[in-house]
Amino acid sequence: MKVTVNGRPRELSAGATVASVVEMLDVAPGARGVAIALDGEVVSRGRWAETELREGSLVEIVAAIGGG
Amino acid sequence: MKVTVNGRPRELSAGATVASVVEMLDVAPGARGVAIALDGEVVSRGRWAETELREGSLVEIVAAIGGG
Amino acid sequence: MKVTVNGRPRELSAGATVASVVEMLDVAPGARGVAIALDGEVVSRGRWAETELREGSLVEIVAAIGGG
Amino acid sequence: MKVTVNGRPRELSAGATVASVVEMLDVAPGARGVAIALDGEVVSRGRWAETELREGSLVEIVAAIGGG
Amino acid sequence: MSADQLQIAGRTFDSRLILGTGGFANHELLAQACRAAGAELCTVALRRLDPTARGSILDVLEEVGVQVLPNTAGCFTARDAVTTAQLAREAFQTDWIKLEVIGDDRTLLPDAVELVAAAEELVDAGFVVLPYTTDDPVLARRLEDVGCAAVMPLGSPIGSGMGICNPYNLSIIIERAGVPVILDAGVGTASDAALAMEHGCDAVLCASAISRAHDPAAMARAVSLGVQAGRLAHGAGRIARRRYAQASTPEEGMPAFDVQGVAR
Amino acid sequence: MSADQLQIAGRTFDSRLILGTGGFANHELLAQACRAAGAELCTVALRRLDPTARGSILDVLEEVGVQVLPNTAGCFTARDAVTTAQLAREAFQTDWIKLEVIGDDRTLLPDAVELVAAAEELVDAGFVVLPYTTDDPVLARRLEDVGCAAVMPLGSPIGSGMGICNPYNLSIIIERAGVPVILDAGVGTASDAALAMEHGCDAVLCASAISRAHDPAAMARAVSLGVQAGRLAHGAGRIARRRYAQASTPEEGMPAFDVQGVAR
Amino acid sequence: MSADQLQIAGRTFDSRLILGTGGFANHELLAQACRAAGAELCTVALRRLDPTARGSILDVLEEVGVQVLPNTAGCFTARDAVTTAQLAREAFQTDWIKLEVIGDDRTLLPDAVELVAAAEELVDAGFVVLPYTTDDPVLARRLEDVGCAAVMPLGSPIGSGMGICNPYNLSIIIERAGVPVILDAGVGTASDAALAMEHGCDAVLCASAISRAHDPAAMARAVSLGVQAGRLAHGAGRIARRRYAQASTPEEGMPAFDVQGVAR
Amino acid sequence: MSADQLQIAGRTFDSRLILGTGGFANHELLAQACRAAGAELCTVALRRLDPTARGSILDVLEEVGVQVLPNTAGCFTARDAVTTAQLAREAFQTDWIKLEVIGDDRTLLPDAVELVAAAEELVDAGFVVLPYTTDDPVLARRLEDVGCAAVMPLGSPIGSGMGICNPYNLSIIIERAGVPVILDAGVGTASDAALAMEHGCDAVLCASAISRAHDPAAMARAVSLGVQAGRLAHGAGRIARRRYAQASTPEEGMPAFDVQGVAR
Repeated sequence: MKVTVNGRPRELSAGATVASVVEMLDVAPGARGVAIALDGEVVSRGRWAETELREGSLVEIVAAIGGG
Repeated sequence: MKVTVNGRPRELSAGATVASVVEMLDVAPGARGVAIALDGEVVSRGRWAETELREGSLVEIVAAIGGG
Repeated sequence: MKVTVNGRPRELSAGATVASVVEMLDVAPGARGVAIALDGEVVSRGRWAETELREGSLVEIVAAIGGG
Repeated sequence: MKVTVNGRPRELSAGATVASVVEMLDVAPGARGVAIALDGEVVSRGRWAETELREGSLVEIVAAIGGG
Repeated sequence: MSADQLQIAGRTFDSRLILGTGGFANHELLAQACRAAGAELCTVALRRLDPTARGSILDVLEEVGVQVLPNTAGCFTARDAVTTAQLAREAFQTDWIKLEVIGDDRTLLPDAVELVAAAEELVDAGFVVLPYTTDDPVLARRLEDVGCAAVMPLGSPIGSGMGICNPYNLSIIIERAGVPVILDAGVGTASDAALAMEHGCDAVLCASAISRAHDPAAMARAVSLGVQAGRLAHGAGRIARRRYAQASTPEEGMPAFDVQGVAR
Repeated sequence: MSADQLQIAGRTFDSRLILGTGGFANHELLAQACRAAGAELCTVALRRLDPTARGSILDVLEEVGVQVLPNTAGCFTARDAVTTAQLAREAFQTDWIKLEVIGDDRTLLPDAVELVAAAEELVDAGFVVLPYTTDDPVLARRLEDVGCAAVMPLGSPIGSGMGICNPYNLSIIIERAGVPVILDAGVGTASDAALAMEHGCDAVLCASAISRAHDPAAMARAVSLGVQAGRLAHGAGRIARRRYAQASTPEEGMPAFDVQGVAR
Repeated sequence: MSADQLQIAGRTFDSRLILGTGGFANHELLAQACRAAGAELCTVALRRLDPTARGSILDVLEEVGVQVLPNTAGCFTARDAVTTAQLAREAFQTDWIKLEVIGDDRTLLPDAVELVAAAEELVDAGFVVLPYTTDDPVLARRLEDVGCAAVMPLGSPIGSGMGICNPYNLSIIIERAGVPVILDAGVGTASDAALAMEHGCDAVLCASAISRAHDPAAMARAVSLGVQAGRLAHGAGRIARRRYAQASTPEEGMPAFDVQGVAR
Repeated sequence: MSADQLQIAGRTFDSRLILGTGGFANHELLAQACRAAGAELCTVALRRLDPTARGSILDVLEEVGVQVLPNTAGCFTARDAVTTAQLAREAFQTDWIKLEVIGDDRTLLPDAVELVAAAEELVDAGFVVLPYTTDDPVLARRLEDVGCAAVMPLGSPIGSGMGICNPYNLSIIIERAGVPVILDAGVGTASDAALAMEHGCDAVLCASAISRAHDPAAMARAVSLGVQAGRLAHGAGRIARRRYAQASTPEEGMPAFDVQGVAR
């Protein structure tokens, strides 16, 4: 199915989860300062594995940077 | 009936209108820069005579002063 | 003799006066806003004709300009 | 003879010296931060004993204070 | 200067000084100040009718020949400001309203949130809204976006006479405004008004500085001249500021009076 | 305003703006600026005669009807300033001299020591001395004490357009001066001139701000209006500055639209 | 100074300088600046994960031993700011959020309306909200009223280095605040920070002035000393300003060296 | 900071804060302030000996371990200043003199003419002259030219606490000075001292701001920190001032939460 991850279109197999995306991006499982929003709602780390994406899902994976 | 005119309690006979209040206050009919709100709604001059007050009505009669 | 007029060396015949210098510079006799210093001392217009220069004299002829 | 010490008239015996004045004021001989002017001229400590006052002498004895 | 008119919502004015009518000791001083200022537009307020009051300020202003700009002074909520604006429309037969919604009775500073809400509602109700606002450029932009006919940022609090506390913010507002910018509040004397116009304001509103001056008519004239001076200067293209001097008198051609061996 | 004339050394002037004639692109612009400013007194300088020059500035000023105030611009020593003043007396048939003795060609700031020496000598020689000075109150007092007819403190360096860098010093000079105080140098635009007059200056001298503006005539008019505005404001008794607001609209008599149990 | 600790929402800090971590050329310079500033609290932001990035800023901050204050930099709406705050809570396991909702990408000034809405929503969601706000006292009061743990007014726009453009507004905010006031944005150098603390701010947040200085560690130390200096001065009771001088050296007891008839 | 020492006439100092000893309620408070300030050099004055006085200030200063810089406070003429300097040399066994020649007892401002005369005479007599001067760059240059070891321009009048009234003049003095520039007079609080150092002053002299503060020791420490902060900031290379904002948080990488057709 087609989803958008950090602004870029991605093709994922049906049943893909938030965790699949994390994996796809090579994010270390224990990476610090990382958080994810799926279609505008935060998905806590504990629910990455169980949360499935759907056609057209918008995934934002953010990390800490220097700022303000 | 009991109404409040410019903050002061007044006793009016049933059927009293906005015009009655104007009269009561000795406002010249053609007085300039005068406007009236009844229970928070403006009553245009043309409707003073026909607009009746009710028990507990709140009448505000305002006039122009120097300001701002 | 050698004199300096407004910073430039000039050769004048003996007996030359302040007036000769004025003439040499083509200054109209009645020119307005003009004054002359000879060796640091002002020479009033009335004395231009009688005031003689000497070897090495320093003549400054100034005129009005826009300023300050 | 009559002299003025720090603004006040004083009567001293003839032959009085700067040192006599210092003594008169009870200034400890080794007092720190003290200096003396006689008639507007500084008299260094070494010359206090030999420097004589004269009729009308003006003596200023100054000392250190907190300032500026 | 008639070539250089102030335009607000399709109306034009020769004078760029709007006079506030509050604080005058009596109607005569107000009339004198209006004339001295050459004012064409004056603000007025609404308060509970005082049956004992003799003569309306409207008669004075009519006699002087100035037009009226009602305000909503004293309102703390959008709701009260809207009702007051509707009363003003009825009382003065004008859609123009100087919108004031304050947040605080010690500073009389505008309440941004209530102000925007009131402005939006009044614009929708067909009013020509001139909002008294802070010097916040983002707020000024929001007010323009909701349809206000002008923005009236403060220089400093009403009646404080502190002039323009933050010229930077004022200039940012002016740079980006698509509607007239009228300095409102804070003017203490003529130079404050001149400065505001030099920054590029389209007009200045002045009340206390004139009405509470020792000589209101003289100060009215002074502020009016200040506004004209600032407007002209704004258009005349001022010289740049420079840290060092630039001679106004040419340096070349200086005479040299001294000469070796010349006795003086 | 003819009741409120500037008096210096027994001469009176209706205009409190003295125009410096340096920096104008041509004589026509100078003439326009003189008229726009309503100037009565203009400074001029002396430089080595240029035989190729066509037409004297004096003809222009005469035609416009302004009087001439010669200066000693460019002099670094008391000696040169005194000689230049004597030349000016001869050239312009006036005892009045705007005395300038500068210490430095980058700041063009006055040299206090040479200035006092020159002022003393010129006063003794019968000149009416108007010294260009710093904003140092002690120096201004000294110049008055040696007999100067006015003092001309700077607001900021000549041609810098930085306005009045130290209003505190200027106000101290004004408080204690027994002769007219004329702000000289630093004015960049009309509000600077208004501010100087509000501080209590008796007049303002302005050159570069006008002559080097994009539109000299417009700026001349602007500065002239600024001077008048500031003078009037100074006499009108401005309101005091206050940290908090003071309502210009009365607070009593506010209507109350809300009532328990009234549906809206 | 441990007796004089900063308290926010029940947490205490010995340092009153909060360091912004944006703008540093690299992590090493950031670490040096943290140490030089003696910072205990640093802001961080969230952006799309960059898979190529090596090493997290969190490791640097942990090593230095500072705590993290996430911000919502870059958000233009209450909605985005709230979502970003929720992401921050997840990413950094903290309820603290420096709330930024800007109205404009050239001035980066806060949008009052969106800011209040976001603050209200986040407070309800259990966040400890520290809002970046304008210097508008009424807005600051509103933010406190909706439950913010501190207010963070700007001195001037982010990164502008213009210091405190309107000290009057800042002091009004401080006088009336019931929560800590932290100057945010505008600091350009150490004296700006000292001034803010002298006005009575409880702390200062500084980013660009340090991270973009030629020598960030030196400037970090300078600003830190400035904050301490200003805090101490605020408590020490400064002398009043006076127009005239007051001698620091006693005037009595001056010797008089001159005397009639004494030759020198 | 020992690498960054102040050098005057061949002597070096670690501290860039010179403490004036006038105005302290008692010797104990003076001693505390000296320690809190970390002062190495303190000014002292001479007055007619008071036989009743108990204990010399010199004992206090010696115990604290600071060196003495005598002044000529209170002198109105070059002649008195020179005599006072000679007395000081005798009393304190030092050639160093802080030269003060004032023109006026209300402003205590220096008299330029007498000051230059006294400086010249004292330099010829072998003194190390540190003159208290106005902020006039030409006068400062003259004092350097006659051989002064430093120049000590005022920020504002002695004891006024008005800080630096004319930063422009101060910066011009600093740009062109070949000797140390020490801000003298006007400091009211720590940020004034920081600002002076940021402008490039080599040191600050502070008396009343400390001695007359409610808590002199705390203010001494505050001013000392302010001097250090300003010195460091001066060397750290501050960011430029800019009218518009510059984000400290990168703008790229902002997440986008909204998407067409996604229900929330």
